[in-house]
Formats: sequence, structure tokens, C-alpha cells
Amino acid sequence: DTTAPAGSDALTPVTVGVIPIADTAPLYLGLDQGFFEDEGLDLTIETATGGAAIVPAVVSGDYQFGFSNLVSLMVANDKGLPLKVVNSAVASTGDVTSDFGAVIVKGDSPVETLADLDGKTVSGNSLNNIVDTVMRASIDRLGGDSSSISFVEVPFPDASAAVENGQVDAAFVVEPFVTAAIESGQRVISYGYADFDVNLDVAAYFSSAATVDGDPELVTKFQAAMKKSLEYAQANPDAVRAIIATYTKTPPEVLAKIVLPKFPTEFNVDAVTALGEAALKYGVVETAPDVSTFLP
Amino acid sequence: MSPLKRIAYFVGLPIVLIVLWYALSFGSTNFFVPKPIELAQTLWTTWIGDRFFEDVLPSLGRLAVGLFFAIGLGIVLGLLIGSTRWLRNLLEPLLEFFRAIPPPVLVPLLMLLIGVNDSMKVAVIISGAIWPVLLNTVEGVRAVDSVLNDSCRSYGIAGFARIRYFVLPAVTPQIMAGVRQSLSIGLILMVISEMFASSSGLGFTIVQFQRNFAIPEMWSGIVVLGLIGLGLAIIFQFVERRVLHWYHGLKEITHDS
Amino acid sequence: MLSVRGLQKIYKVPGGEVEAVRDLTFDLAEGELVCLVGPSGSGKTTLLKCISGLMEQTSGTVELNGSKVTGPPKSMAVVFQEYGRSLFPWMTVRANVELPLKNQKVPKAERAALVDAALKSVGLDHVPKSYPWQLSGGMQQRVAIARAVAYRPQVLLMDEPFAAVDAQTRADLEDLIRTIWKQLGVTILFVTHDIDESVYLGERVIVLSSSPTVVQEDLKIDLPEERDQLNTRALPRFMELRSHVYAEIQRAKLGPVTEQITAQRRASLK
Amino acid sequence: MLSVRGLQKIYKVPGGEVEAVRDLTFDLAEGELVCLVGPSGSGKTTLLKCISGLMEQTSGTVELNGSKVTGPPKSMAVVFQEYGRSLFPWMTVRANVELPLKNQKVPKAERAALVDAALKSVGLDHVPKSYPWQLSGGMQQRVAIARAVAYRPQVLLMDEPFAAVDAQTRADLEDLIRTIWKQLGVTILFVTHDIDESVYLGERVIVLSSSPTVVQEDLKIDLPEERDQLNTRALPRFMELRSHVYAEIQRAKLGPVTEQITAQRRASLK
Amino acid sequence: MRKQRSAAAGPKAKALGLGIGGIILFFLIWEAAPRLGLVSDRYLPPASEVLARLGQYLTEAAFWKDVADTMTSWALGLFIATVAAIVVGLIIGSSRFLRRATHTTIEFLRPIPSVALIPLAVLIFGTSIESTLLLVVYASFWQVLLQLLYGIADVDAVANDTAKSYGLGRLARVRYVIWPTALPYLMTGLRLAAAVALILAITAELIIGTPGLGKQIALTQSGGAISSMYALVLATGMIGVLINLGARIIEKRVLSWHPSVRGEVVL
Ligand SMILES: Nc1ncnc2c1ncn2[C@@H]1O[C@H](COP(=O)(O)OP(=O)(O)OP(=O)(O)O)[C@@H](O)[C@H]1O
Ligand SMILES: Nc1ncnc2c1ncn2[C@@H]1O[C@H](COP(=O)(O)OP(=O)(O)OP(=O)(O)O)[C@@H](O)[C@H]1O
Ligand SMILES: O=[N+]([O-])[O-]
Ligand SMILES: [Mg+2]
Ligand SMILES: [Mg+2]
Repeated sequence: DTTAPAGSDALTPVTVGVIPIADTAPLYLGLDQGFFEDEGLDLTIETATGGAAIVPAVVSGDYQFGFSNLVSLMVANDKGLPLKVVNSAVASTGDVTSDFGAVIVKGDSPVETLADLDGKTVSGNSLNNIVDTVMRASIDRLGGDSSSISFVEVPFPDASAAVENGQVDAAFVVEPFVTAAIESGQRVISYGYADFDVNLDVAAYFSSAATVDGDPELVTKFQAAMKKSLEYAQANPDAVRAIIATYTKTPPEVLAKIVLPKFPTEFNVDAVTALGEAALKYGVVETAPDVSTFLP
Repeated sequence: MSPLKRIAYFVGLPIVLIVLWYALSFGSTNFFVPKPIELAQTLWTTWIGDRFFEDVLPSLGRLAVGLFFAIGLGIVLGLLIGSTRWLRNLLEPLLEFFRAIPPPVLVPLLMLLIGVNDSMKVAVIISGAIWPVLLNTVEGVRAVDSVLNDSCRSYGIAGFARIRYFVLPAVTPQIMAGVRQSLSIGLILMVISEMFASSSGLGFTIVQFQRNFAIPEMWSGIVVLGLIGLGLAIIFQFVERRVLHWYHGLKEITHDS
Repeated sequence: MLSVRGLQKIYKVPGGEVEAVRDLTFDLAEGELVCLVGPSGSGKTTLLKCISGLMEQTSGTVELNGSKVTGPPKSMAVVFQEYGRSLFPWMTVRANVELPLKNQKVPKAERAALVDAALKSVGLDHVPKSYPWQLSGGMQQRVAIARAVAYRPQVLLMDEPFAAVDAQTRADLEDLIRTIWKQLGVTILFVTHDIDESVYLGERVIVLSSSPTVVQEDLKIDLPEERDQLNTRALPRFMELRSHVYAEIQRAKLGPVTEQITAQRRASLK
Repeated sequence: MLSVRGLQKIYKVPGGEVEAVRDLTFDLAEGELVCLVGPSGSGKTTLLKCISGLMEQTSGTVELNGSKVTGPPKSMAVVFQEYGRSLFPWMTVRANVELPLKNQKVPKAERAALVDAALKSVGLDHVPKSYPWQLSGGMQQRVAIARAVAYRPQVLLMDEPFAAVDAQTRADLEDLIRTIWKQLGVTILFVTHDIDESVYLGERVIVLSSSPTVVQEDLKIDLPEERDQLNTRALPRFMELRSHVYAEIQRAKLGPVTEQITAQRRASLK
Repeated sequence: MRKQRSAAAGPKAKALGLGIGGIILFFLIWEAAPRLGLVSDRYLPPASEVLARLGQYLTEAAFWKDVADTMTSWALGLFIATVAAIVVGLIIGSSRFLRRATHTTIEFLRPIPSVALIPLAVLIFGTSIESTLLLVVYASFWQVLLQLLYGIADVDAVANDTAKSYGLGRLARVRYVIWPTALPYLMTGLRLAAAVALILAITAELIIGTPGLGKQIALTQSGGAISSMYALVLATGMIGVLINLGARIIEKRVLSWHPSVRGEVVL
């Protein structure tokens, strides 16, 4: 299959490493709709549970592109890792009363807002990253004291149980666990991403500096295909739900109810700037990224 | 052996390997590949100071507790299971079942049952480190010398006395083989246990470094793990020499090669 | 006191069976000292293991003081043929001898006295702190004997206990056994390959046939009760008896084919 | 052929030293059959281990055919006192006997013949497929002997090889050893506790003193070369010799205190 | 003949019965815990539900493909690790010099968690099966090696002397004396390694995302399909039980002479 016929219609193979969650649905849709083929790309999607496997694969050139949350990319940038953001991927819904990421508490918890969490234990899937950064920022903005909170790591799938059993007072979770938590009687006290900024870019597609500099044409093609994919996804939520069912194990009845994120084609520069500053403020990075060079 | 020779044995191969590594990584610019000198500096700046007391020591504490229970339970259960056929038949499939379950999926379950606390992390350590001791003890008990066994029986040495004076000492060489394994597995599980529901600890910190692309720091953490493992091995050897002095005496008569 | 009736032992081995002992019947009266001789592989060790309750016989019964032996009786001590493997390598000589007494909760002072006496009687009072594997073969064997002696059992089973000791020590140990036997009134079943020894030691000598094993001969040793190495062995009756046993063993080695003839002959002699 | 000069062996034990052998000097000519007797713990096994190159002596030398022994020589076979542990439990009887030959790359057919003959000569041709732990003590010991015999060594060291076999088998094996010795011209050093055996078998008997060990007596056995169990043992000279050895051993047991006196006495006798 | 057969089948059947009994007991407890509300069935569904899901899985070709993928990494990894450990173990174990010289290095390398090597593995091998293999081999290698070293140290002095005195050279002694002595230890090492290899195969799939049961477990976890996840974990455990069964059968064959197998010793 590497011996594709020579000529203008030969497809360039491209591998993208992603996490198999709702956020990456546009990529699957784009493949399904032939957007990548249209751009002359033969797309392969590889999945992993997190950056631990995706980033080295992109650095080594095994994958040409990868999917990662923005704060991780800021940290990589801060550490001098030769990664480049190439495309927007997913953002909060623009609605502070319904988003795909939320801070949940037990149904009978006295906690009403983020400001009530002072001195409590709160979980996120990964610390010193986007989830605790946006929570800290919102807490401090609402007059709480984020430094009094002890954050612990609990993976999203286990967080609701930890809340229910009283092991943590509140937890940041994403879909499908937000819907599941609400259905089981737990309460949302904040839609974390949207509360930080109604239109917060949460994650992005990235590549290695070597690929961006060495094969700009490939990047352009990928960006073009991605743009079409994102637009298509944004316009066709039912198609998004349908495609998610093919690559995740979320039960269909849950899938029908989950809140989908927004799939923007452009970054919200102000929000990204604020996120970078928050990351600096809470010690996640040592220097805030220069957004003008950080974003494509 | 002269102390000088002892030191030469201790550091000889490591020095050779470090030199090799230095030579191989000399031209490398890869972000993920560590370099000896850089790593040594990072090791110093990263782990000496607060982090030692806030992350390393608590982790070591949990490790110690976990190993204590893993070894203790492993020996007690091993003696029971090894010497009671019906118990072995009853439990073996079940134990094998649990032994095969990867910690990353076991941890959430333990979290559910125990909670997000030190006990859970200790439980994770026990859940993995118990097996070498348990299996070795069971196998050792099953292989005790038949003539010695007959000697005990004929002198009416049974029950607890039999365990204490016969079975336990007879199995100790094999138990020690298991303990040696358990030490390093316990260390590995200490790291894994801190990858979930954690906010501090050696393992947590290493994972943070890895996730945050602090690659030299991550490698330095791994070196710390290796050094702790080495430390445990040295303590172990010291203890083993004492506990098993009869065994080494017995075996050393002709061990010339 | 000890009664063996129709004892049979068949070992199961992969792909077959080995009949080690076919049909053994004999009795030991309380306080008797009986020697057991028989060709190599005739089942002496097997018999001892069955008597001591360490192994289950295939058929037949062993009774001690009227009750069936199903497990090792407390009042019995065994000196194993594989003396080297019967000592605990992780214990000193002293601890090895002391262990059964400790297990019986014999008070410390008494225990010490018993152990000292036993070690002294086998000539090992100079090595109590050595480990068994630091001793010569003969010394190891004597530790095993000391352990049995210190235990002061009612019944003592000994499986070639002097195989590894020198002639002089052997003679001393023979006298030791007779002394203990007389002093403590212990019942002894003593396996040996030394025909002179069997006659010198025993009140009776039981000769086993070769495999499949039956009792070929049960001989009363009508020597005076007071025996000593020089005079007893020089008695004409001693010579007669040892020749008789020797002839029996030679006959035993010829195997069970001749067994029937023997039985007939024995019957006709009576 | 074999020359032992000033051999000393000191075992290091935690907290001290044990001088097992103090100063041994003797020679074995090519094709000699020498018996070694001595009290239990006098260092016979230690000596054999040094001669066979399995253990390093503390001082002194062992020379075989003029060259120093530093490791086990190929042409030497040893029958160990701990026969049970010298057999490999994971191999059948046959495989145990065959192994050294296989290792010497003896062709298969020849090997089979040698193994068969050896097993037959010790009376074990009926159990080649058994494992050692399925055999009686005496049978195990005979397997070890068969292994040494099948190997056809130049030098054969045997450490109480007949300790666990019955009188009749023992006599047969004694004759077997003499036959092999004569047929193959092998040099044999034979440790035994049986004084009659040492005299019956040996061309010379070396008596060791008790620990710290020296050669107490080196006795030529001037019996006719053709020996048989009935007649040889009945010879008056046999009786004389055995009494002499017996007296020596008794003297040996009295220990090195008397050694000086002995040496003086021996010197004065010459 | 017939008598012998039934005598042999008796204890075996009883052993099997007990083993199954143990498992049933476990499932009963598992069933009861969520039903009695000891844990919420949202987080730990009752056994029956999970078993039903597992039954469903068993009819799906995709599931068997995943099992095959995982078992391939497992078998290959275990094989490489075992062979490597045996070779290295026999070399190191039969020389005091090497034993001493390698001690520090081995003790240093052993406690390094395979999981920490994931970035390195991916960097070198990408996300192909080699990455998974590296982790599996690394983790299980030490288990076998260490057991083997202990086994070699357990060689009986008299047996070894015997071999030496009959002119068996180093290699011959390894083959005829050291190897059989170390074999029981090795078998324990293999059983330890077999489980570790399975754990690492699944963990690597879980994190790196190579196809197999681990990847499916990750998917069911992140998708909130809790019964499916437990069904897969159950499948994993069952594979572990089967592996052990296989190991026991091999053990019975190769260790028929060993007291642990031949033994009538036990109580
Ligand atoms: N565990 C076993 N499995 C199979 N056969 C055995 C076992 N133990 C003993 N035998 C066989 O039973 C027979 C009798 O053995 P036993 O050890 O009782 O003989 P013995 O009279 O003590 O001989 P020896 O004087 O040589 O010690 C022998 O043929 C032996 O091979
Ligand atoms: N490994 C050892 N460590 C310490 N001392 C030992 C060791 N082996 C032997 N000895 C001592 O050396 C002395 C001689 O032992 P050796 O086994 O050579 O005697 P032996 O003449 O063969 O006796 P036996 O006739 O009883 O077999 C004994 O006092 C014994 O305690
Ligand atoms: O090596 N392990 O990560 O188990
Ligand atoms: Mg016997
Ligand atoms: Mg000896």
C-alpha cells in the first residue's frame, strides 16, 4: 500500500495521534467524509490515552500530527520542546450553563459555587494542567482562595465515584461523565471551561518543528482538511454523535444526551492569552507563551 | 574480600556503562534522551531539598508499610496455602485471577473500595508485591525435604512448632528469593499507586515531570528509583546474610567458581 | 506391645507398582530389643516407616499398645537411614538434639542435662555449636542417635544407625544402646546389615526375605543378658548364631523362589 | 602415581578454625589398592576431597602422575560418602550411571554395554528406569558404585561405599572391586570403617589418627593376591592383621596425645 | 489398571471442584456487594451483569481479535524475556566474578517501572508492537533472571562435586546439574513473569493505544461503559487463570522428579 500509483493523485500518508474522545470527532468525520483525501492525504488515526505516547511519537516523526490540550502544549513550549500548534480543535460551548466539562459535587453537598470550595479537596484528571488552571482562576475570580484547596489527581472515569463516596468534595469531569453524574443526582457547580471564558480553546492539533519547517505543504493540506472537518462537525451534531459511537464505548443512550463541545476553526486569541497568563500565575509554566508565535 | 576489591565490584560495571552511555549520547540532540552530566546536575537540583521531605520520604514510608504487609501476608498465606492442599485447590484459581489484573485497572477498584488515601496506595503496593513472596513460599513449602519432614513427624513436632522450627527455616531461602523480587516490584507499584488520586509523592512527581515534558527531571526521578532499589537490595543482602547464614555456609563449601 | 499383622506396602510409581513388602507378621513384647536384618531393598526402611506411622501401609495393621497406629505416636523415636538429611541444617548440633524436648515442653534445666548426657554418650560433647554440615558423616549420624536417645522414647526404631561410624565407636554405641535399653526399659527395633551386630545386640533377630518380602526367620538369641564386646563375641553360641543368620541372609538373597521350600523346611524342623 | 605430601586442611568456621587434617604424607603406586581407616571425624572425607581436587588444601601438595592436582582430574572417579546426595534426583538410575560416559563422548553402543554391565555387577539390572529416590538406601549406594565402575577411571576414590548394603551384597561387592582392580589395573583408595574389609581388600592399610590427623600406621597386607571370602578370612595371618588394625584404631581414638609415644614406639620397633 | 485410573481422577476432580467453588464464592460476594448497597452499582455493577456482558463479548469476533493481539504481545514478550533471562542467568550465575560485578547494575535497573519507559519506547519503536514488547520484556526479564540466580545458588554441593569429579566441564554441569536444580525456581519465575507480562501487555495497550484488550479497557473506561470494562477485566483475569493452568501442566511434566510434584510430603 506504500506503492501508491505515481502522479498527482497519489495520496500522502499522514498519521495523527489522538485521544478517542468526543473532542476528536471532527477528525474521524473528516476521514469519513473524505475531506483529507480531497486534500491528497491518506489519513491514519492512532489512539492513545494521553500525551505520554502521542508527544514522543510526534517528536520522532512517527506521527505527523497529534492532539493535545493547550496547557500541555504551553508547557512543552515552555520546556523548549520543538512542538508547533497547527490547528484549533475544540472549545467550550459559549454557554456558561451547559458545557462539556464541569465541576461536580454530591447532590446534598453544601457547596454551591466554586468560591465555597476553600479548604476542600478537588480532583482533576491531571494536575498542573488545564483543568486545575481554569478552576483556580475561576475560584480566585469569584473571591475564593485557590491556594487553600488541595487538588488531587483522579481520572475522569473514576471521579464521580470519588465524589459520591466523599473521597473528594468536588471533581472536574468531562462528557460523558458530566451527563452521567447529573443523572445520578450529582450537581454541577461550574462549567469549568466556559466559566473561564465562554469561548475557551481547550485543545489543539500540533506537529513537530521538523515537520512544520520541513514539509509546510503537508501542514497546509492538513489545516485545510481540518478546517472543513471542524466546520462540518460544528454544523452536523447528529453526525458527530453517530461517529463518536464508532470509536468510543459510550453507550448510545448516554451519547444521545451528552453536551457536545464547539469545534472552532479559529483560536480565540484573547482566551488563549488569558489561559497562558493563568498558567504562569499558578506556576504551571515559567513564562507565558507569546501567543503571536505560539498559535499558527 | 578486601574493601578495595569490594568497591571495585560495586562500581566497576556501572562506570563502564556510564562511559558507554556518555559516548553514545554525545552527539544526540533528542529531547527525550538523557545525557549523563546533565542528568547528574538535575539529580542534585531536583531531589535535594524540600522535595526529598515532601515527596520522597512519604513515598518511602508507604513503600515500607506496603512491603511489610506484602512480605508478612505472603509468608503467612504461603505457609497456609503451601501446606494445605484443599486450601491451595480452593484459592489458586482465584489468586491467579487477581494476579493477572493490571494495576491501572485495579487501582480504580481499590479506590472505590478503600478510598483516596494512603491505605489505598499501600493496598496497591501489597497487591503487586505479595506475589513473589507468596508463590515462592508455596513452592518452597511443597518441596520441603521428605526425610526432615519425617523426622519432625516422628518426634511429634507438629502445628506451630513444625512451622517455626522446620517449615519456615526450610523455606527461607526461597522466601528470600521472593522478597528480593518483591522489593523492586513494590517500588514499581509505589510509582503506579501515585499515578492515581494523588497530589504528591515520588511516583506522582515523576509522572508530573513526564507529562510536563521535564524530561531530564523525569530521568533523574528514575535514577532516584534505581538508587532506592539499590539501597533496598543492600539492606536486603545484609539481612539475608544474617538470616540465612547457615544456608550460605552449607552452600559455600564448594562454591568456588 | 507392638504388633505387625499382614503388613503389605505397594509403592505407586508412574506406569506401575512396586511391592516393597508383601506380608509381614511379628510382635515385639514390651521392653524387647529386636534386630531386623535382610537384603538391601527388602523393605526394612519401608517397614519402619509404616510402624512409625509415617507412611500408610497398603494392607495389614500395625498396633501399638493395642491401638492402631495411624500417625506418628508421640512415644516413639526414629533414627533414619538418611541421617544427613534428617538433621536440620539451620540448627546447631545442640539445637537439633534439643528440639524434640523443647517441643515436649521439657523444662530447660532438665533439657540441658538430657542433651548434654546424650551428646556425651555419643562422643560429641565437643561440637555442640557446630552445624550438622560442618560435621563428618559419622558425626552426623551420632547427632541423630543422640537426638533419639535424649528424647527417651518408649519405642525406638533405628535404621542402620551405625553405618557411618568406625569400628571402635560402633562397639561403644552398641554398648550404649544396650545400656539405655536396660536402664529405660525401652522397646527397640534395630535395623542393621552387620550380622555380628544383630546377634550381639538383639534378644531376637528377624530376618526378612528379599522382595516381595516376608519374614523368613524369627530367631531367639539365647545369649546371656550381660554382654561385652570381647567375651560375648567369643562365645561358641555367638558363632553358631551368627553363622545361622549369615546362612539365612544368603538364602534370603536367593529370593522368594526358594521361599516355599524354606517354609517347608522350617516346618519340618519344628 | 599418587603422592600426598604434608597435606593440611583447616576449615574456616564463623568464630574460629577447625583443623581437620594436620599433616598427611603417603604415596600410592600405580595399580595399588589401599584402604584407609580411621576414627569418625578424623578427616578421611576431607582427604579424599583434597586428593580429588574438589577442595583446596590449606597447605601441602597432592600430585597425580607427577603433576599437581588443582582441579578434578578427568581420569579419577569418586564414590561419595553421601551417596544419596551424589545421585541426581532428576535422572533415572540408568541416566545417572550413563552421564559421565556420555560426557566423555563414549559411543552409544559401548556406553550401553558399560552401563548394563555395571548395573548388573552391583545387582541393579532390574531397576534402570527407577529414580534414585524410589530406591532403598543400599540400592542408591550401589548406583553410585555402578557409576564409578562404568566410568573405568585410572584412579578410584571410594568413601565408605558399602556402608548401607547387607553383608552378603557387601561380600559380593568386595569381590567385584578386587576383580575390577585386577582386570583394569586401576589405582584404588578405599575408605572403610570395617576392619576386616580393609584387610581383606587392601594391599596396604593406612590408619589415620584422630583429629588433628596424621598417618598413624601404614601397614602392608601380606596376604596372597587371590582372595576369597571364606578362605582368606580364615587365614591366621588375616586374623593377625585385623587384630593389629583394630588395636591401631583403638589407639587412634585415644587421640594425638598418645601420638608422640606411638611414634617413638614405632621407631624403636624398627 | 482401572483402579489406578479412578484413584488418580478422584483427587483431580476434587481439586477442580474446590477451585471452581472458590471462584463461585468470589462471584457470589461480588454479586452481593452492589446488591446490598455496599458499593454503588453505578461504579461496580453486580457480577451477573458483568458476566452477561462478557458472554456477549465472547460471541464477538472483534473481542477475539483483541484477545489474540494481547496474547501475541504476551507470548512474544514472555518468550524473549525468558530466553534472554535464561541465557544471561546461566552465564552470570555460574561465575562468581560476574555475579559480583553485575550486582549493582541489576539491582539498579530492576526497580525501574516499565511504565516510565513508555516515552522512550515510543520514541524508539513508535506505537508499533515493538513498544509494547519492550515494556513486556523489560518487566518480565527480571522476574525470571532473579529466580534463576537463586536457583543456581541452590545447587547441592555433593551433586556438584560428583559432576566435577567425573570430569563434567562447566557447560556439562550447567546442563546436567545446575539447570535441573534451578528448574523449580525457574518455573516459579516463569509463573511470576507470565502474569507480569500479561499485565504489561495490557498496560502498554492501555497507555500507548496499540490494539488489544488494554486498548478496549481504556476505551470502555473513558466511555463510561462500566460493565464492559469489568467484563474485559474479568476476561483478563481468566486469561491469567488459564496461563497458570498451562504453567502447572508444564511444571508437572518437567518437574516430575521434584519433591513438590512427586511429594506425598505435605501434611
Ligand atoms: N518412594 C518409593 N517409590 C517406589 N519404590 C520405592 C520407594 N521407596 C522404596 N521403594 C522400593 O521398595 C523396596 C524396599 O525399599 P526399602 O527402602 O524399604 O528397602 P531397605 O530394606 O530399607 O533396603 P536398604 O537396606 O538398602 O536400605 C525397594 O525395592 C525400593 O526400590
Ligand atoms: N565444612 C566443614 N566446616 C567445618 N568443619 C568441617 C567441615 N567438614 C568437615 N569438618 C570437620 O573436619 C573433621 C574431619 O571431617 P571428615 O568429614 O573429613 O571426617 P571423616 O574422617 O570422613 O569422618 P567419618 O568417618 O565420620 O565420615 C571433622 O572434625 C569435621 O567436623
Ligand atoms: O514494570 N511495571 O511497570 O510493572
Ligand atoms: Mg533402608
Ligand atoms: Mg567421612
